[in-house]
This record gives sequence, C-alpha cells and structure tokens, in this order.
Amino acid sequence: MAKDEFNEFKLVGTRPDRPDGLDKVTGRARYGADISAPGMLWGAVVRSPHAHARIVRIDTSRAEALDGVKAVVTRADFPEGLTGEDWNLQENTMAGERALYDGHAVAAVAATSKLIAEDAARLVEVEYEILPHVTDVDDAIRPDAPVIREGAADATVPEGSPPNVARYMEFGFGDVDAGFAEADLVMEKTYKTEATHQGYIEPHACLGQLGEDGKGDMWVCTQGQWFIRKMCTAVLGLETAQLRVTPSEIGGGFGGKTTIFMEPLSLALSRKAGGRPVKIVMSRSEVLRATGPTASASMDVKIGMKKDGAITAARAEFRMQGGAFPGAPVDMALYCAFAGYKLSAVQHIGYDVLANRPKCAAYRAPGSPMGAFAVESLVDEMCRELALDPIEVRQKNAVKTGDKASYGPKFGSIGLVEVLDAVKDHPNLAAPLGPNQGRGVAAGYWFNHNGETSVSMAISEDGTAQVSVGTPDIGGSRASIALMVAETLGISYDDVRVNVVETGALGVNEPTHGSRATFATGKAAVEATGHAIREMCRRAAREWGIDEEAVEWADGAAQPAGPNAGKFPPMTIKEIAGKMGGTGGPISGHHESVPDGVGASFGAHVVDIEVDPETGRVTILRYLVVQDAGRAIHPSYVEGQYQGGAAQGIGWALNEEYIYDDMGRLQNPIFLDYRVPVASDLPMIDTVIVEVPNPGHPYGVRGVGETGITPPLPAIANAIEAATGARLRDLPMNPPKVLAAIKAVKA
Amino acid sequence: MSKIHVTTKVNGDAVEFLADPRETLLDCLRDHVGLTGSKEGCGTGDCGACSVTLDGTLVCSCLVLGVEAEGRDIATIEGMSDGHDLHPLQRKFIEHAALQCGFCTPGILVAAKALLEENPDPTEEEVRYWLAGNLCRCTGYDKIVRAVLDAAAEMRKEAA
Amino acid sequence: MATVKVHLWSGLRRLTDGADVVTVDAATVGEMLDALVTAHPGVGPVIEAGVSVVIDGEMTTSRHTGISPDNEIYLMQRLKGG
Amino acid sequence: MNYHTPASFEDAVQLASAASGTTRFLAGGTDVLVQMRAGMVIPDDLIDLKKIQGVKDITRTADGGWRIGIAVSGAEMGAHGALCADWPGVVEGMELVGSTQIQGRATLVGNLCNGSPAADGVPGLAAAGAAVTITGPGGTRDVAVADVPAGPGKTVLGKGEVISAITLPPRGASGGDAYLRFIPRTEMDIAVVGCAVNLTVDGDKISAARVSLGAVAPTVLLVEDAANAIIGTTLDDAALNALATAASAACNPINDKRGTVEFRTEVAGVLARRAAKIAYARARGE
Repeated sequence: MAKDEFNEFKLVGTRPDRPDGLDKVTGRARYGADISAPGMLWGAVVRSPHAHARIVRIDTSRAEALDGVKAVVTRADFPEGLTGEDWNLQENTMAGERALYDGHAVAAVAATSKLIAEDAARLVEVEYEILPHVTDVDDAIRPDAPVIREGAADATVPEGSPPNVARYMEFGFGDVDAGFAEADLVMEKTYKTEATHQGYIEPHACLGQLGEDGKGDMWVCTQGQWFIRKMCTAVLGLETAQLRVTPSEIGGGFGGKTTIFMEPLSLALSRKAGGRPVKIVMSRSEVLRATGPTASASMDVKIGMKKDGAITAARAEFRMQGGAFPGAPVDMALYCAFAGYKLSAVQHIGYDVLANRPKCAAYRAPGSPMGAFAVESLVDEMCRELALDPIEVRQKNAVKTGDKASYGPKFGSIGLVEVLDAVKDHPNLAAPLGPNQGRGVAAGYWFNHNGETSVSMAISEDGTAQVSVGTPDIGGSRASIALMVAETLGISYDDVRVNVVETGALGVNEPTHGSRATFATGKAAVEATGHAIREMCRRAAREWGIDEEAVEWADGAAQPAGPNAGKFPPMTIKEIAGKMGGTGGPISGHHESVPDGVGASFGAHVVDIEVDPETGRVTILRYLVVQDAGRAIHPSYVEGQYQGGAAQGIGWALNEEYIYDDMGRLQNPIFLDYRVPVASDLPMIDTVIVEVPNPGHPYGVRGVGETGITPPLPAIANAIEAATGARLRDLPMNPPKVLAAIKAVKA
Repeated sequence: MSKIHVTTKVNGDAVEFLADPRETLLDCLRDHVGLTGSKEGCGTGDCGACSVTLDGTLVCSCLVLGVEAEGRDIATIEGMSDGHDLHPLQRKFIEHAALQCGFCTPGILVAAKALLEENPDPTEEEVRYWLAGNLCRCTGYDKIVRAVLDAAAEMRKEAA
Repeated sequence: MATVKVHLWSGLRRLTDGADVVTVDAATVGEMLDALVTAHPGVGPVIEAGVSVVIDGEMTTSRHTGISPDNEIYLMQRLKGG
Repeated sequence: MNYHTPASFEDAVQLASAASGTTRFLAGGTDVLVQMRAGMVIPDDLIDLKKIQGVKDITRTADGGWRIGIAVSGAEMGAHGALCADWPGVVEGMELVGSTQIQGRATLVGNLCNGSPAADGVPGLAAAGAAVTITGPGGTRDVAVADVPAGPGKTVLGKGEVISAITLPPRGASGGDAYLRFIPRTEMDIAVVGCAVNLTVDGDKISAARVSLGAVAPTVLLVEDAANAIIGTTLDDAALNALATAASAACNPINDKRGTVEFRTEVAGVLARRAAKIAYARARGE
C-alpha cells in the first residue's frame, strides 16, 4: 500500500470514487459501438483470406446490385502519391496491388442494415494470384525469403542485407570483448517470443460521416482522437481541421487503439453514400486477424559475469517482425533490455523485419517485455550456474540516479534500488514451497513518455471547476486529474469535473499511451489551474486595491500574502467566481506543452507456481508486483495498472500466441483459442507501491501503466526452472512445451 | 427477408420489435430496444460481456436469437438498479475500483448478481469459477473478486 | 555558437564516415540537427523520420533548447509508447 | 433463413424432410449460433425444438434409468440431485462445456450432434452406455451414443432425422463414473484430451468397466483393452499402469492448435488413471 505516514496532501493519495463510475456500472456509459445517428448505414469489410497474393481483379457489381447497398469502396477511392508512414497507413487500411496478410482489407460496403452489409461483403468477388508467404521472423530474415516489398530498406540498412530487413540499428559503448575476457562465466542463449494481441474486450468501432465538402465527423473508441484525425485525413487526402473526432468511452486499448484500421473506410463510404453516417464494428476475428498485435521476436543475448555476480559485458542481437510494414519495436526492446544494469561495456544490434502478418501496433511497453524475457531469463540462468541469489545479483548491478544507462544517456531520478529492497523484505519471499513448486524473480523497465499535451480548465459561476483534457480515460485518469486539480485549487474533489473532449475543443494532444495521461495531462492541468489561480488572485487584489504580488492562494481562497499586505478576510473561489461578470469576465486557465521531466518507472515481480509433472500445466500460486510510481495519486488505480499488467504478462508467458498454418492463415482468431487468462486462472495479485517522487512533476508522478507487463515473462520462466529444472526459452510456455521440457530433463 | 414480430419483457417492461431470424438477442436489445448496456466482445460466447438473464437463467445474449425471446422475461444491466439506488454489487465495484475501462463491467455485474442469488456466501474460488466466462483484460480480476465478496457480505448482513 | 559533441547511435556510423561521436557548431538543438545534416547528408532521412534528443539524461522536446559544450547530448530513435 | 417452431418431433421431421437447402435443428444454440456468426453456415431452415412438449423434462425410466429431454441445459442437469447422484461423470462432463452462461443454454444432444471429437458431454454418455432415440421419416429407432458420431462434424443421422431423447441405463448398486479433461487454462477451452470411466465393483474388486476417450481420434473411442486392464482388479498400480498404456495405445490424434500427437497420447493415459480412481472411489461410496 502507499506509504501514507508522510502524506502531506489532503486529497492526493486518497481513494475517492471515480467520476465516471456510475455510468459504467449502470450500462449508461457509451462506447464505440453504442453511438448511432439518423440515416445511419452499416459498413462491412471484405478481407483477404490469403497471407500474400496479388489482387488481379475486384468485381463489386453483384454487391452493388443487392437491395439496400448504398456504397462500395476499394483502393481506387483513395488518393495516390502518399509517402512514408502515411503510405504505410493507407496501404494497411486498404490493400493496393497486393494483399499482404490474412485479413488485409481489400474492399468495404455500406448498406441500410448490418445483415445486408455482411451479405453484400460476401458478394464482392476478388480474384487473387497467390504468392509465396513467410510468417516466422527467422524465416523472414533469410536472404531467400519471399520479398514482402521491394526497396523496403531505409537509410539505416547496410547494403547486401536480406530483402525483408526494413530498419537496422546498432549502439553501445565500451569494449565488450575485453569485458567478456575478464568474466568468470560467459553465457549466450537464444530466446523467442511469439506475437500476442492487446486483447481489449471492446472490438474497434466507429461512426464516420463525411460530406462532399470534405467536412467530416467521427465518433470512435480510441486512445488518441488527434492521431485518428491526423491519420484519417492523411489517408483520405483531407485537410486535418475539417475532420472532427469525438472519443467515446474506450473498452481497453493497451496501445492497440492508437492508430487507424477501418476508420477511414467509414468516412470513404459515407462520402460515397451522400454523406450518410456509416457505422463499422469489427468482429473479434477481424480484431485478431487485422488490427495491431505486437511483434514476434528472436533474440540472442550474451552476458559476462564475475563469480560475485558483477556483470562485465553484455551483448544483444534482436530480430523482430512487426508485420508487412516497418515498425517492430526492436529499438525500444533493445533500450529496455539491459536498462536495469549498470554496464561498462554493452553492444546492441537490431533488425526490423517484414513478414506476412498484420501491421503491428504498440502493446504496453512495446518491445520491453521481449527484451526482459531474454535478459532476465539469462541473468537467472547465470545466477543458478554460479549459485548466486537472483535478487542480490540485480541489487549488485542495479543502476541508480545519475548512472549512465545501457542505451546511452544518464538516468534522471529512478527507484530501482528501492524497488529491489522492497522485494527482498516482502513476506512472499518467505512463503514455503512444496513439491513441483518454484519461485521466480525478474525486474522490468519503461521510459514513460511526454508528447504534445493541451489542457483547458474553467471556473464556473458557483466556484466549481471543469477541466477539458484530450487523453481518453481508460484506467481512472479522470479521477487522478480531478484529485490534482482539486488539491491545487484547495476545493473538494467533487467540485471538479474532468471531461475528455473532441479534437475541436483543444489543441493537439497525443493519445493516452506511453503511460503519459496522469503525468503529462496531470502536469498540464496543474499548470492551467495555476494560470486561473493567478487570475483570481489578480481580481482579489483589485477588489482590495493592493498589488497583485501581495496576494496568494490557499485553502480555496485568495489571501493577503503577509501581514504588511493588508488585513482582508480570505476571498473564496465562490465569491470571486460569483462576481466574474463584473470583474473582467470568464475565469479559465490553459496550458500547452510537450512537458519535460518524464519520470521512468522500474518494477520487479515475484511469482510462485506449481507445475503438474504429468501434464505440464502451470498454476500461478502467488504473484507479487513491486513498482515505483513516484507518487500514487489514486492508489487503487495504480494497483489496478500493476495487476492488469501482470495478468497480461501471465497470459503472454503461458498460453497466448498467434498460430499460423502453413498457408499463412491465422488459426485462432477467436477468444476460444486465443487464450487470455480467465478469472479462475489467477490468484489475488499482491502489490507494493514504491514512491520515489519524480522531481519533474508537481506531485512526483511517474507513469505506471506499462512497466507491469515486462517482468512476468521471465519471472514465470525462472519459476518453471526452479520447480522442474527445465529451462524454457520459447514462448508461450504452454503445457505441451513444459511437459516435453520436463521429460527432456528427466532423460 | 421476412422479419418476425417478437413480444417479450425486458427489465419488467413489455417490449415489441421486428427481428430478422438471424439477429441475436444481443443485436435486438442494442439496435431495436435501444439498450446498449450489454456489449459484444466476441460474438462466440467466450467473453461474457453480453450476459443477461433469460427467465432468471444467466446466458450469453449473443448466443440466443432475438426470435427465441418471444414471451420470455429478460433482465439486463439496465434493470439492475431500481430507480436511483444501486444494487450493492454496483456500489462495491465503484468503491473497490473493480473496473478500469468498464466494458466488461455490465456483463460481470449481471453474472455476479445471478451468482449471489444462487449462492449468497461464495468462496473466492467459487466466485472465480462462476465468472470464468466473463473476460476482463484490464484488472487481472483481483479487485472484481474482492468487490463481489464484499457485496455478498453486505447483502448477507442485510438479509440477517 | 559553440562546438558541441553529439553521440549518435552507432547504426548511423555508415552515414557519418564511421564516427560514433560527431562535433558540430550549434547553440540550440535545432541548429545542431541542421548542422549534422549539412555535415553528413546521409543522416537526413533518419532525422527526418523523427529522432529523440536527450541532453544530460533529459528528453528535450524543442528545437529551441539551448545547448553548450558541457552538455551530454545523445541522439536516439523516436520514442513513443504503448 | 426460415425459423420454425414445430410442436412435435413428427412435425419437425416433416419440416426437415421437406426442406431443400441447409437445415439445422436448434436446442441450446451455443454451437449453431457460433457457426452462423462465423459465416460457416447460414441455414435455409432453422428448426427450433424447444416448443415440443417434454423436451425440458428429466424423468426416471421404468427400469430405473433416466430419460433426459433434448432441451435440458447443463445447468438444469447440474441442479438435478438424483441424476447427479446416479451419474456424476455424465453430469460433470456436460458441466465442463463452456462458461456458466453457456451452461444456461447448452444441451447434451446439441453437444453430441455438433460432432466434435472433443465434445465434453459425449465420453461420459458412451462410458455409461447411454442411448439416443432418433425420430425420422421412417419412425423412431434407438442408437447407442457411441455409435452416433461419424467423424469430425458428422453423425449417422440421415436427412429428416432428429434426436428426440437421451436415455441413461439404471445405475445399479456400487457403480461409479467420472469424467476428466485436459485444457491449458482452468476453464473456457475445448478439451485437448477427455476421458470417462464407468465401473461397478464387487467389494473392492472391479466387476465391470467401460473407458472412453475424447479428442484423440476422429470420433469418441470406447477402449476395450483399457476396460479389460482394470476389470477383475482392485485398481492397484499394476492395473493403473496397464490402463494408462491401453488408453495411450488407442489414441489416433492429430497435431492442431490445441495439442500435439505426443501430448495427447501421453495425457490420455494420465487422465485415464486419474478418472478411474475417482470412479472407483465413487463406486465404493467414498
């Protein structure tokens, strides 16, 4: 629990009910698919059943002839000449000459009902010429692999590289060879992780309306309405400001709803159907086949360690496929891989490889869980070899504030040491373990992010406050922002309303991603509130006829700054607001910036498991998350991020994967066989919130949303070896693989 | 395509709509009756976000046809609180922060209500296995189970 | 104008005639980036695609941020989040 | 799609016989609606059997067995104390199908007619020696449940034929049955392997037994050798090992997204051993 003893704040750190709770427990909250409009049509998308195929011909005549069909679009309805990421987005939104993965959109129809639209989609005839395909990353990087796209390599890729390598990176410092030479133990292993999906329970849904005049509106479940606006207008050749995007409540995103998929299709269909709004709601199989799972990775890691556990050198080569487009998070995976270790010599090499799979999107600390799986597993294997305690080895090598990071720059304020101390002292470490049971430990990291942020707040006539923010509220950020604004204004939490607004109401905001909402929007909200406070102090000063500098704000009122400023009773926010009409007009505050002072967050997890030796099934007995939050504004929702991250990591470690057949078709596109953890799979998840305040934020906030998913993959692998002696280096560690590994150890 | 006239009861109100036989009860509740509280997360009975009760039995409304609802008694999330005072489960979910995005919450609340009507004093494991068909991707289930157990305790105290 | 040292990720070595660290004359981040492209045109497309500039461990967000010889300047791939 | 609600099995048979395109019967619907939603099948005629008199009843048969209506849901079976007392293995097999919500609709007959080799409800019925009554254009006939599946997605039912009831034989004294399955999670998966054991004891010696396996062959298997491995024994370790070996030997599984050949073959033996112990304990009243 948060350390409350020194909590000098009245509201920050408390656990009030979230403002949108009532709507969400009564079913009134409106998500993407809940929004309808007069004259609305329904859209359906025609998708390629092939992993790689040339599109010879699309015949939409039978579809267009079906009664009730109002519009059909193909790539011909999209502008040409786009380049770079804009072209990638357009190509992914609607296939051009070639279908690049199973599920790639090739056409879309709009009709007067969902059933007619689905029937019409089945009547669109597409002639394909099937091409050779590749889905595994180590196959895709071979020189003789089927070529996904000619000339895909960017300026960083060395000449003569395999054709599907789109990006290359290499960085590091120090003399790794010398470091390996002086080590007592050098170990090099290869680790593989399969692609997984964010798994949000709400499928993508949008309602798009676009007139012939190029003016449009969209209601959509998204993490970032400004990204949706920028990407849709780019892909359709519209002026950015002419499209207004209103975010609905969002049913989970985890990074997967920070980009576009079928949104531009609803706008294109609407324009062709005389401006009638078009609603498109994805099915679960469309979400799994054709949205943005994370990359799959093949990683070689080499570490040199002295007998006492000190690491002398480290090397990592990561190969990742992020679908048929550049964008696999291999750079971020490499940055995070050794981030927890103070190194004098390290080398990172990374390949971003194309394959016939959907265009990957961010998934909670994108890349970092894969890097952690490789490095934290290898460190555990070396501790086992040298009979060293895995926590102590991490403490010995732990980075502190001011140390040089493995990815180059010096660290600002970080709390890894405090996190590891909290793990060492936790009672879970003393829990007894029975037969076939084992304990695993691992640490994880995420930089967190700032990004463009724009917030406006205004004082109402009755002295209550409203805050307009651009970051959709997924995990309770409305409550955290309201707490910070109420604390700053000195008024009650219930007197602050936070609204998530559409793109017409604020300056540009980056999405709710990078664990930035409470940090960046919170900081901007506090700045904006400060702006309004200064205005209220000015109005009180004029009322009292004293100098502005002689007025300060405390406990929700303007007060004389000191004895010689004058004897005036405090002028409350209610009094000031009540007279706003006669003292200069509306009172509001604005703040726009790309905030500096981002605080990174380290975490460490401890997991106890039991393995059924006869079937290989892994049961999670106990799970502990310890993570640095800087300061927990609303501790319940910080704990929620810790528990949610752990649960997704457990699913990724044990049962979640993309299974493609030899024709390159996804075999498990529904929740029956895409196995996310269910309620009966998990124990209660213990959490400890470590608070090493981030000096870059007025309330010490660090982003907490993403680090939690990074330690589970290696922690569970380490626990399985502790329980069975079998070391698995290939995810997921499902029962068939665990049973085979146990039998190999026994043989 | 010939639609079928369906008369049924939803949350105690008499309701009529025209349904194509292929439309699920979930589609009909959302698109014809205007109750969007039940959600589609999968369309295959694997996620539970569309949970309703049909004549008192907990079911996935995506795996029932609209035309099968003729003459039945359906209860959805919108019928869980009477007037303005919430069911104890609804209150406890807010109090325990047992939801983040909230998309699975309606389905879980309807399922948990059905559980407590059948088993007023469930163990943690009984709650978890009863809710195994209600997927949540945000919370890791911890606070959901605690909220259900807390609501059960409060309801037992009231009943005593 | 002062001469500053800029650490590049060594993947750019091919585009900077083999140098991991490049010195340019610049007083702000913007001037530094422009001077880099003038000195080594090959890095142009990479910088165009978006880079993160880290000064003394702090992610800078503006081309107008001032820099001086005693700053530790790192150029990194564009960081976003999930 | 035409939706029908016949009042009798005879009317249902007539509708099905006269239908030209694709016909599906509807009881619980938890398989049919999934296939419709996935676009795998859009029936021309959907015949809902739930309006037929008696389809919701669970009744004792004259000889002390049970007759289960085709629209009885898993939840209703689970709530029927006497049926659970007699055939816990059959009931627990059905109760493992899907979630609590699925249990509110899914039926034994639907599970059987869907034709999945991995159906959780079928091994228990096969081991119990259950039979189904099939009503068709030519009248009715009884068929052993084990003989109904004809391969993945296929049954022996001909055009216009429908199952009108499931009958379980009398339990008899000192009998016990059990069903176990293996899934990677704790709930919500299709069985990677399923195993049912039904046996009766004379004192502590097994006098009769039937062992059936699911998800390890194109249809459910009744494994003679496995039964013989434990008949006449007190289920000691030697008998258990022989049972496991026989069960694994009978497997003819495939590699698919749920499991490998080796895994299914090995785990079939593990489950047979564990299910036999439970059935043995139940038969001895423990």
